[in-house]
Amino acid sequence: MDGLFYIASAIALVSTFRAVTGSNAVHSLLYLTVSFLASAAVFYSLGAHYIAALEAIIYAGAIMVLFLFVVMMASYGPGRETEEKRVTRPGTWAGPAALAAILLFELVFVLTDRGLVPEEGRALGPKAVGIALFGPYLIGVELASVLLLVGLLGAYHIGRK
Amino acid sequence: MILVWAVVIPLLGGLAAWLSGRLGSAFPRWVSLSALALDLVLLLTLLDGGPAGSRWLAEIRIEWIPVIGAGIHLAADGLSLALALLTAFLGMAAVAASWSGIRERTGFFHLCLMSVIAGVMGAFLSLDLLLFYVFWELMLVPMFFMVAVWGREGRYRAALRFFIFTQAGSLLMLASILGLYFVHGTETGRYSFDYADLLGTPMGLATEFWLMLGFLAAFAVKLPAIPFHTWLPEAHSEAPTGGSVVLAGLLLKTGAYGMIRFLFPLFPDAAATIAPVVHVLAVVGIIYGAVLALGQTDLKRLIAYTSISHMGFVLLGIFAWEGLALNGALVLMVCHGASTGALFIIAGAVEERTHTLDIGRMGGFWSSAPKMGGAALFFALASLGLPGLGNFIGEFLVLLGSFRVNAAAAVFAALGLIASAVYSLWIIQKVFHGPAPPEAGIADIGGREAATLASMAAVLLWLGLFPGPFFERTGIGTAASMPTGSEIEREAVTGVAGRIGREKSGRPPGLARHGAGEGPEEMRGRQQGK
Amino acid sequence: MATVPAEYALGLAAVLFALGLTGVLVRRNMVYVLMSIEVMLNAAGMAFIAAGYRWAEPDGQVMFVFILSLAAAEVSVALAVIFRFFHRTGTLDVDKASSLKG
Amino acid sequence: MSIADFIAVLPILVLTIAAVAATVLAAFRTGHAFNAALAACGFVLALASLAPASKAAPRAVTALFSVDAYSLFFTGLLLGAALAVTLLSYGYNAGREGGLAEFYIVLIIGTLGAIVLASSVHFASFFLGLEILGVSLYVLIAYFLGPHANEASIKYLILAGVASSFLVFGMALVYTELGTMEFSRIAMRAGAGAGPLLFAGLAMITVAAGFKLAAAPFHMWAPDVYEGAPAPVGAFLASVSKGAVAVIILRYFLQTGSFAIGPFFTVFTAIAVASMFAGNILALFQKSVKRTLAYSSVAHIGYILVAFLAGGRPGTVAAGYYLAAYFVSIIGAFGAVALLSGKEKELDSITEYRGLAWQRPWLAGAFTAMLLSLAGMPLTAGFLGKLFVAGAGVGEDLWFLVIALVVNSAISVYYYLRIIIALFSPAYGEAAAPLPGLPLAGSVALGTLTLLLVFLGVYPAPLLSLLEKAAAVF
Repeated sequence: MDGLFYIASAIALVSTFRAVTGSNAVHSLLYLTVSFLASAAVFYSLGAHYIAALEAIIYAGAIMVLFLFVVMMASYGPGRETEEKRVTRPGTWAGPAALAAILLFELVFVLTDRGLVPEEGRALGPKAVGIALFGPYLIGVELASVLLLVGLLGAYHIGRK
Repeated sequence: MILVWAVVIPLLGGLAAWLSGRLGSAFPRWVSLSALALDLVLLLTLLDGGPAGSRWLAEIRIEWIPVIGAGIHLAADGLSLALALLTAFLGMAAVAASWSGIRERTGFFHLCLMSVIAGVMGAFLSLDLLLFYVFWELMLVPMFFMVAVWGREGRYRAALRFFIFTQAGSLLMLASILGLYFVHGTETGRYSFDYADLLGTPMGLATEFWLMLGFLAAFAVKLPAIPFHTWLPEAHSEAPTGGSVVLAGLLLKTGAYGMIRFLFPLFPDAAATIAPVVHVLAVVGIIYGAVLALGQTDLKRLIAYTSISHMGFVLLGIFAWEGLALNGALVLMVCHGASTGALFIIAGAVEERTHTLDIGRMGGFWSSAPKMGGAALFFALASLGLPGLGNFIGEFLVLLGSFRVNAAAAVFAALGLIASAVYSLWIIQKVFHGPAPPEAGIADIGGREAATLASMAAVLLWLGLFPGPFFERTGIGTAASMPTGSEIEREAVTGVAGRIGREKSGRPPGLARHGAGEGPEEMRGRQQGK
Repeated sequence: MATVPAEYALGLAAVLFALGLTGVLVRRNMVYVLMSIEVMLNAAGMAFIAAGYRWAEPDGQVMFVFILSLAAAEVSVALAVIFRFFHRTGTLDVDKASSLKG
Repeated sequence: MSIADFIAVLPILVLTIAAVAATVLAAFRTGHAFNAALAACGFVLALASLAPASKAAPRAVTALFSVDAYSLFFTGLLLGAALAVTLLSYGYNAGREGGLAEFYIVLIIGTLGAIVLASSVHFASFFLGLEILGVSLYVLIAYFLGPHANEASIKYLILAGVASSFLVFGMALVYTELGTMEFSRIAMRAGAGAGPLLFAGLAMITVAAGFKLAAAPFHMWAPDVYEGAPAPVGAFLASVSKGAVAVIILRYFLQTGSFAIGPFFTVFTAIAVASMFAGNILALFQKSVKRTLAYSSVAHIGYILVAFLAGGRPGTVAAGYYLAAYFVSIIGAFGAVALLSGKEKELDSITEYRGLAWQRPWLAGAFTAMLLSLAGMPLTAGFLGKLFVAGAGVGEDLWFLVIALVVNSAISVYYYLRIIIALFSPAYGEAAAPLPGLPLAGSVALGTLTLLLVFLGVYPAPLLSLLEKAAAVF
């Protein structure tokens, strides 16, 4: 299991990096899909099996397809790469990347403060998650459904024009 | 209840005037005038004297926001009453002055005018600091509208500047009020905005000093004292005549009133500490205003600068904090209200007829308008301090009183008097004599204007020739009416009380000797003691 | 159960988050910006999984489900708006969305 | 969950049912008046349901919600604001292109998100409420095909997306450190010893809240979005959206005592001062009324933060009063803009408002009152709000903040007066185009708001007593 974590992490990092820095939208989306699948593997290695499945189905599946759909509709083909080329120059990246790096260093510094040893305990399978979702978080689930409803309504209204 | 009505009547009158404006433009004037007349009569009934044993001629407390210790606490003593009477009186003069000048939106104009008057009236009568602040601000907004809507070309700039200057000062005062509220609350456990509670709040000199500065900022801007005066010439000259009358006659007085009623009694030591600085500012103001007045070509601007000079005398009188000077300051406030108000009315009348305020384009009006010329001469003489008129009494008492405290300041202030003689006579010379421009010849004042000016002249003459009754009934002299919050104040009061006794015996007040006026020494002694 | 330290998972989430943030700040194409936001949200979800892993509680996973519904709702509305923008202006450049000034 | 639990969260349930019912009914019956009336009914019913809910209070409903005097007060305030926005929207929307049914449904859902925030005591409900509100706002901002609507919506959704990510990541860090997401337990466990993870998490949550509140230096989006959004949505953004975030942040920080943590006090002080100055100074240079109001709302967040930092009972009461006063004034101000906007184009440039006072005296009077309240002039609610905030600040010896507040109030007078001067100056000859007729619902709403403004400015006792109860929760 540990091996899975490290390999999946490496894949997630590399593919996310390529996704964010790429200049071809379709390629980037594919990298991003890979990244999400790798994240699913990470979740699996951490014992969150249910989440791993959700990640694969919803993130890597549904959401990415939506992206792809829009990119295709906007005929975002090879001819348009040039306008994104300018932002892939190192000069453009330096400032923001430094900012993000500072944030990252802070977080890593904070994390290395002391070990966070996972507590040994029960497995967190779908059952445990389900019990939590429909127990104490019941209203939260209802609210999440409202959230999806408003997303639906909004996409419907705005997409209609 | 009279006090509540005194504030509410102008407000209701204003609303009624506004509504009646739909019926015809003549209605609002009559409605406002009668409301103010009613108010004046109501206030005059207070002259009979208040309940025995109380230092207030009338007092009323109504619950307002008990949670934070703010109430509607109105009270009048001689000082408040004198100024409240002036307010109603000058309000009527302002209505009369805008009788024919304001032709558009008369209803709304009178609503604004009456709201300003209600605000001023409330400020003179409130004894709750929060309520005082509310009234203090209440006069601001309608005054802003009066300048911005009915003013002359530069009105927006003038209105904005007036509002922002005064508002900045007021906010500092609000911060100080809150500071005082909490200092008092933590000290005594009783949180209150009431003047009576807050008097004599124990606090360190540093705290007292900072809190005092907040009040001083608001009052000095309103007065105005140098260097916070820059809003005044613009606002006065851009405002419509009625607005100028209210502004010069009443709004400036609220600053002086605030100093007498709140600043000194609440922060006696701090006020004594800063007094020498203020003396200098006052003297600079007196001379600066007079000198700049000489250089003006705009009639209203000129009068505005003379106001700065006169208010310098008031400031000097107050910060001398000495019986004679204080009473001088009060007389001067009332007289300045009447004389400057009258000069603005005359300026307005000239403007109405010639459509200009440029002195260079005036001259020789005496031949065509002798009555107006005579009136102008009278008020100009009053303004320069001709003996026999009220302003003289005021200035003389201020100089006499402040001489004991700060001789140098008094001497320099007296120099200002010379300048004021020059500019006053210069106005008359330029406008009413001198070479007449080609289109010379203006209509003389009509009956309405004559009546207004005559009543104002009567006030000046009365105060100049028989000030006794005034001091007896009103003024800072009625010892019983003074708050006893500070030793200094009591010192000043006993001084005046002694003088008043002699005055009743028929001697001119200016020549009366001061009884026990060692107030300032006492102040210094206290300071050194700390 | 796995023996991966929780901070490793959290560290991974932090790196992904930083990558996403860089993307938002640098990219001018709206699709990329939106993708980067998805990366950030996913990273935050991963942090919750790591936290839940640390405490052996399902709450982290529950939060992930909520984050997932947000991601879905947000992306659907956002893509609709972006699509409409593209139709009107013919571009996906964020900098072109700058008629509002002041 | 027991029956009592359901009764306690009745407002939330009522709004959920209203949203679902409106969605379903939209399939059968369309018609602008019907949709708007449905939404208004939903809000009125939710307001009415506060009565039974308050009988059940105080009560913790699952770990996610706490229904207490605090949450009930702010739920009522938010619902009232939403009702006012609905009435103002009705006139504004009438005759516009595109289906209008979704507008009101999304408005209901957005308000639902806001009231979830008002009673939430858990990260999960905090997050969900915020996001329901956020996604609703994306939709509302982009609802009409205005010239700037898309752009405004894109700006908002990018920044809000980043903010959400920060929020969730910060929550995850706090959860990693403390193992709980309930505010009350966070308070307990954080007291035992705050680790660096907790700091990092709180910092990220603060950044996210700063974005949502449009506090400086996270305010850059506000003017563009307010200008691009339809005027009633601007009112909703400035009041309900901002207010709900302020309410939960206040609760979070009061309950977890995070203000007391040294650096956070400094950080919030800096944010407060920066917001006041940035908002007021930038507002001085605006030519658009909506942008001016946007910057003014940035400044108002700065004022509210002064009350937060004062903390304790006086601080909570002051923040509540200020929020209520600010709600009334800002909804009224945007409402006046909404009522004056025609079908084609919003009345936005300050010069377009010239002479309005003579054409539309009542409306201009109401608008003036709102602006004076925002400026903090006495006899309006804004004055007492500012007074209580300054009082809370002075009471805690936060002199630096109080002086900043005073200085900024003086600066702010200028730009409010500029609009007022425009209203009362003579109109440009013939340029004054005929104004659209005033819609009844909106006029009633604006009139009520004006009366409320004066009432709150003159007689604060009833509201104060409610707030005292609300503040007693902590």
